[in-house]
Amino acid sequence: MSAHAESHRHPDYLKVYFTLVGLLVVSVVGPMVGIRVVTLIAAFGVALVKAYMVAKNFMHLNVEKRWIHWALALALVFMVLLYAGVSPDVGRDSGQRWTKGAGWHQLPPSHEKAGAEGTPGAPRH
Amino acid sequence: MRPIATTRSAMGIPTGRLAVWWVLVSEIVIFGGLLASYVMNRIAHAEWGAQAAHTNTWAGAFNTLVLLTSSLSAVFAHQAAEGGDGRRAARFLRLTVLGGGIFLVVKSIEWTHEIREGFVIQSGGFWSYYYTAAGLHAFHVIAGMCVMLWVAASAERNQDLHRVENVGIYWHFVDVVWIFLFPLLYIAK
Amino acid sequence: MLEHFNSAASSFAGDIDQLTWVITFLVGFWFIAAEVMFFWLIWRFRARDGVKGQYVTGKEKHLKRWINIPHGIVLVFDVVLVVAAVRVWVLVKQTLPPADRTVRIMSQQWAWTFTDPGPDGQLDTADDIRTTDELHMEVNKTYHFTLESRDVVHSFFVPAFRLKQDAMPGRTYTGWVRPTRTGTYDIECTQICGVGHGVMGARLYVETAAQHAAWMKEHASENAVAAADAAK
Amino acid sequence: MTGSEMSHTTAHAHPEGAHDAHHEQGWFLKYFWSTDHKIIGLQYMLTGMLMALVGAFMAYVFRMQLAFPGQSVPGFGVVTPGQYNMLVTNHGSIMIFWVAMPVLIAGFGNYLIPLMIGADDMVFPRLNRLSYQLFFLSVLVLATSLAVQNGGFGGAWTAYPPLSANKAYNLTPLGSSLWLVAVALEFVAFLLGGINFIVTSMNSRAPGMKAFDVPILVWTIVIASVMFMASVGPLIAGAVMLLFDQTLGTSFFNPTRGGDPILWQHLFWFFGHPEVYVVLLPAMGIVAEVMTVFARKKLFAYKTVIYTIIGTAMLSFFVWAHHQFVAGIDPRMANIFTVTTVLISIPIAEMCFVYIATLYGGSITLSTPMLWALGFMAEFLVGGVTGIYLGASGTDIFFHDTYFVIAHFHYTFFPIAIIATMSGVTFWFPKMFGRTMNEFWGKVHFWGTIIPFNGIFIPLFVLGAAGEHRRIFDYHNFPHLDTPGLGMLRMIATLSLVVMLAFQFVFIVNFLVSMFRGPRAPRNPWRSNTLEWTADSPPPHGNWPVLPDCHRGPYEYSVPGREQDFWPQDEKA
Repeated sequence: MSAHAESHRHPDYLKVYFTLVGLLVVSVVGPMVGIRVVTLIAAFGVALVKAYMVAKNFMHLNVEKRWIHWALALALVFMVLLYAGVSPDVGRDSGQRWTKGAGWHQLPPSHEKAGAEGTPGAPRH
Repeated sequence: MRPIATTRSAMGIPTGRLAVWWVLVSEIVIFGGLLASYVMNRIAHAEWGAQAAHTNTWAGAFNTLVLLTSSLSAVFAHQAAEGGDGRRAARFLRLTVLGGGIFLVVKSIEWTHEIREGFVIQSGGFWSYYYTAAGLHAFHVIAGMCVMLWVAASAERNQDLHRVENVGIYWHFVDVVWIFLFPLLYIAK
Repeated sequence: MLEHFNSAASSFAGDIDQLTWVITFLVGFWFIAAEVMFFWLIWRFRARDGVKGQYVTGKEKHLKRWINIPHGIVLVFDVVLVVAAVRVWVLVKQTLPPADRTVRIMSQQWAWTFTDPGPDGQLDTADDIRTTDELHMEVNKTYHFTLESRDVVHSFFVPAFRLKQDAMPGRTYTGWVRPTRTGTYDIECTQICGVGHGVMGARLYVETAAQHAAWMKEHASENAVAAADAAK
Repeated sequence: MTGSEMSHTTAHAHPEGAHDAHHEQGWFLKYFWSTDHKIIGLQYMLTGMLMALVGAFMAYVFRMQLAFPGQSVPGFGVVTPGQYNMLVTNHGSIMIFWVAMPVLIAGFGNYLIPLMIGADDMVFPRLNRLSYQLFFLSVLVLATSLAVQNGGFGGAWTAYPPLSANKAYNLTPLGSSLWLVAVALEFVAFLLGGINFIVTSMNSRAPGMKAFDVPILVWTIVIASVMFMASVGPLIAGAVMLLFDQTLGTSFFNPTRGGDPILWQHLFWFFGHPEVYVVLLPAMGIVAEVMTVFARKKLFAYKTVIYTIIGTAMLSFFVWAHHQFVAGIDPRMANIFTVTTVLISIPIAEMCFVYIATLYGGSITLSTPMLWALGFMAEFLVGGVTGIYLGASGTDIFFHDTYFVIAHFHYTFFPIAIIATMSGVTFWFPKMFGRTMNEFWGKVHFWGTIIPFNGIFIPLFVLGAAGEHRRIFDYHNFPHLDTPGLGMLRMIATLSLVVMLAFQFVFIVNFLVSMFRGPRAPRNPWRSNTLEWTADSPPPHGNWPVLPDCHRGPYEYSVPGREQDFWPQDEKA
């Protein structure tokens, strides 16, 4: 039933696939260099490229109606908005006239006592 | 077998595919909300890096490869369905399901190891997000596999071949989510 | 409006009362204008025999004016409103005038604990005065307060001060207030905090310098006794 | 495939007898397993209205406790503090999630969207049925949460952690988790329903119906569904996180172990504020339909209305933190959110102006649906302007979490969930049941609701200005609030509530009697334009023997040069 005017425009999926695998190798090997900038680019920059390639070629966004792009982009924009509105509170140790307490930077698990104060199940006095 | 309403297409996109796009909009904000929360916490908690070091990058990378491959077979299924070859499409769909299965097996082995080492969901902020995000993703993988088996069953009889593309779009989205989860949970250390 | 029910007992209470009036005039104007217009139209265009409705699309310039001009004025009112509101907000929540004294406010299910620095003016010394559900302040002194919570979210609200701030567990918040009128006032917890939320009140005593000194002296001797006990 | 779908396809070929075959299926299959959008719409609507009675009973109990503290409430008994918290929490949750949402969006949406756009059903009838079943399940889970050991959840509908996350703090280990599960299930039900509404309205419009020929109500429900979909995601993720905090002991919101409770507040209000507009927009849609019909007027500036709806919808995503001004967010952020909050008055004011302007030049009949629609406008304006006190950060310092807030949002939610709903129910009743409601008792119900409504909430504005804070079961512990004058105001509010609830029985009786005994309604009793009035009353399965075409916009009333003052959308030029 799907009207496929675009059926003759199938890209070479194998080529796309091997490019994706190549990028995967980059994103695993890149961080091994140990330079922070390289890690970030290899991990997240490459992830963006991979996601773009999957969306474009496998999900066929390249031949989809324009407004579908806008709907998906709008959802992403709202998430950026959420991040922008929330991170000034959650993503920082202190701000104007407030600071977070010791609990914010918790200790590694081995240092934690079972049933420490505030954990569910702790007996209340 | 279905209302006339379902066969109309005033927007020029088949009804099923249009619905899948809207499902993806809602999925973007579900994963978006979780990952945005994770990222802002991760940036604020430098100490989580030491925890993330305990994750198995190779398992994550292998799973990425598995999902990419299953995505490839999903587009082949779509191509076959477009050509009207339902049996071929069903075969590729089942191959995709197999990919999802391998993904889940690798994941469970990985989790078993981590839990044995004492890193459970209660072991602190990083692990809470790690298990929740990956678990929510795995839940989507399972849901996609179930739908795909159902679609494959009807595609085999050359019925409802348009569904092959629709379930494929969903599967690629699950793939895209993993493409972001992989660096977020495994690589950033 | 607010001053009718609660005396304005802090330096910024007057600003908030004034802002309330400003908003009342701004929105009151629109509210009355819209309701009058609305009911007048209902009355004016009630169904009458032989009179058909008019065909108006809303594109007519002379009619569209009736929407666009008020709309422009709303925008102007909005600007006034934002400026007035932000001015008060900055004064109460963003500026921090130098403090004469600092008190610590700790909230928990379902009580307030106030720590006054005592005669030496320093917190965390032996002469600190800790009180439960009772806060004593000296009039015309600028206070800083730090606000914390032991368990769940509480909210520190003194209607007479027009001051409210939630106490978030895991965070320490610093605020300020300058009491300007002596008297006894309510302190309320305005954030639901469990079964005892309804009993989580406290009393605020704003005292003259002499009264406050007397209160402090009384408690300083208590402290000395306690310290002596501890030494034994 | 159910039998209903089978018979349905043949209905298109349109031998008249095909509909009769449909009636042969069992009573259970017809009313509880149906995929027909009209049945599902009525299921949603009636479930929502029954839940409204539950929510109203809760309001009655806690208002009685406030007016006569400590005394036994007739029909309930003595209210303990824990029960009081449970009652206010569930009153809020029920009225928003189980009344406003199902009645306004799912009820009217399911019933009217296919009829208004000239389709025979929703595009995914079985998904639609699943949506209602999940919703019904959520009702059962919510009911269970009230009955379990230690009682129902009492941490407010906002469910701020750590109170909601830690059973040591809320003392309701089962109740709080079940409440959360019920809310999450309800979200999933509305996601499924929303996808159906959006896709149906986009794709299945009658031939000839362009985007700007669609009735405002369909527009508003679709935009509300999109908004719901785009805002609820983070809260679904948040609900999973909170559920894990409750049951597994994770530390997402636990401040002692690296979590941050304020994150939940953000996730909640990122959804919570758009949610206000999610329910407001369909109400505005109903009012637009009713007002144009009874003023015999074209909607003033149709396209402007659409643009203001979209503008409001977009802006409402930028304002959420005004619920958290004093909650410990960074005070610099509050300034940004004040600006965006006040900005939202621009599209909303425009929308109200346009609605008022629609009355200009009309020929207004004050029938019962019209009274409700006009009542909505008059009362909603109060809710709108009092919101400014709360959106302006400076005054919110005082008004936040006082009874002023309660009065404000009831002046928005009550017009939305009750007044606009009543307008819709009385307006479409002839279409839904094929019979006419009694006008006289309808007007008695209107005045018996609207006057006590103001009697309830005007005193609450005053109490809020006096600094009375929310969710307190007894004000004896606050000497400044425990005065005879304020006590009198509380009593006036409570007595008004009792009077208002008493008048609801007028509606219930009128509704039931009219449903079975009312005079038969013609197809188009209100001489209306939109397509649903061209179907039989009530429409059969499949709605029309031959689906209609669309030739013009929905509001062509009093067109010059025509004998009739209305011009149905399907009439050929």
